[in-house]
Amino acid sequence: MSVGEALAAFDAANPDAGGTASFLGKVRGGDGVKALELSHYEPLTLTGMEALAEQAAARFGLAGLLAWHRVGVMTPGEAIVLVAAAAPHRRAAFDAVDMVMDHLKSAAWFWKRERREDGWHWIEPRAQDRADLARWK
Amino acid sequence: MSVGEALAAFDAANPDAGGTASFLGKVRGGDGVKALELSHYEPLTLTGMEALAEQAAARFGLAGLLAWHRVGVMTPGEAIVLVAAAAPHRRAAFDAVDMVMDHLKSAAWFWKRERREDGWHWIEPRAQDRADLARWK
Amino acid sequence: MSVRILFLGPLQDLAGKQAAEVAGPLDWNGLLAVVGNEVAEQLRQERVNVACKGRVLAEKTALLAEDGDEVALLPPVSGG
Amino acid sequence: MSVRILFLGPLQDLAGKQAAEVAGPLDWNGLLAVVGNEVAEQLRQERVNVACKGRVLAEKTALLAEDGDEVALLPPVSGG
Repeated sequence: MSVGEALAAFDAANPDAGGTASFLGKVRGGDGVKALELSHYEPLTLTGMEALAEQAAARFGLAGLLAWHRVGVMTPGEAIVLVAAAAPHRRAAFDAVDMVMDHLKSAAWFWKRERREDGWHWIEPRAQDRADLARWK
Repeated sequence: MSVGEALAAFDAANPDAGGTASFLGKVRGGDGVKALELSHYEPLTLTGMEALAEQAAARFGLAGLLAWHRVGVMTPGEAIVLVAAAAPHRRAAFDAVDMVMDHLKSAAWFWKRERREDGWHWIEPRAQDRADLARWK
Repeated sequence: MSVRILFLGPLQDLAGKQAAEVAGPLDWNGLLAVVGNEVAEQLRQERVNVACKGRVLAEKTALLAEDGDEVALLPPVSGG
Repeated sequence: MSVRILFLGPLQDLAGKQAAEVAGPLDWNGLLAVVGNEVAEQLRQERVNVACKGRVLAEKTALLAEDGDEVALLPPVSGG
């Protein structure tokens, strides 16, 4: 799926919202990273993302929310995650994207490992990610 | 210009950035608004936006910044403003978009009026917009 | 050749026009005298800026425009 | 028919496999006994969750899986 097409379609689907905020996360190159693999536990992931989307939509009065997360092996520059929120006001749209991203990083059933010269390394969750998540409790 | 194409092109132009945040502001329908007109003072607007973009890029260590603001008459659902920032990390990308939007609302040379049933009405700057701008001083 | 005065945003409505041409040189008092009472009252407020030759004046009362210059009267903005 | 145990994320490396099949019923102590010492040590940590039949258990030590059920061992996540 193309990121541009996804955002254009989302925009077209929400003509009446005053603003749309989005975040696109990509595999970073550098640091010797050759590839990134995202795995998940499917029976939990989709229902979890749907519940998260409904929670964000209710909390921020959204007209629409797009939450897209890839799994599999990706190379630097490729998109991993795309979140967009359409809302009457900018602050609500921003906060909704921020909240969904924080949950996708620390409260959704995804695991990430990266391949460097010497093989695959699992990415440990960071304390900062958990602190970010706590902002929404 | 298509919003989807602009974001796709921006994404392609910044393959190495870890994240891209964006905000798209559109003409809101409802409240009896039939149309919106944005005017500007061209000798100041472009140089002001270029300076703003450079300031945001330096402050947040951006890989790239897109700042697009329409002028003329627009109808509900049409895009007014599009800002995107590519950065190594999400927080920097979000803050850059937020800062540029706050400046475009309160510190760039644009004036907005809306047409309702009874004619055109100039939009007064809001105290909240000035407070938002002050966050970046 | 003359000084061109531009009325931006809501000042257009107060002035009843988008632009005016006056003979230079034009200083602050000259500007207040030619723009009409309503616009002059706005100009005296701190929140209204004046640009000359494409630059916003740090001290608008120091305006000194020559023939050929453009003077822009800039009320508070509302973009985005 | 048996209980299928899934090792997610880094637990795959500790287990040396992605999945295992064991005879049901399977309770918490049975799980600790069949997954190997390294995985068992992880399971005892609060930050590792257990799901059964597609639902995360509020109290993982109350696990009771029957033949045909899937038990997923969920280490701390790192998505986005």
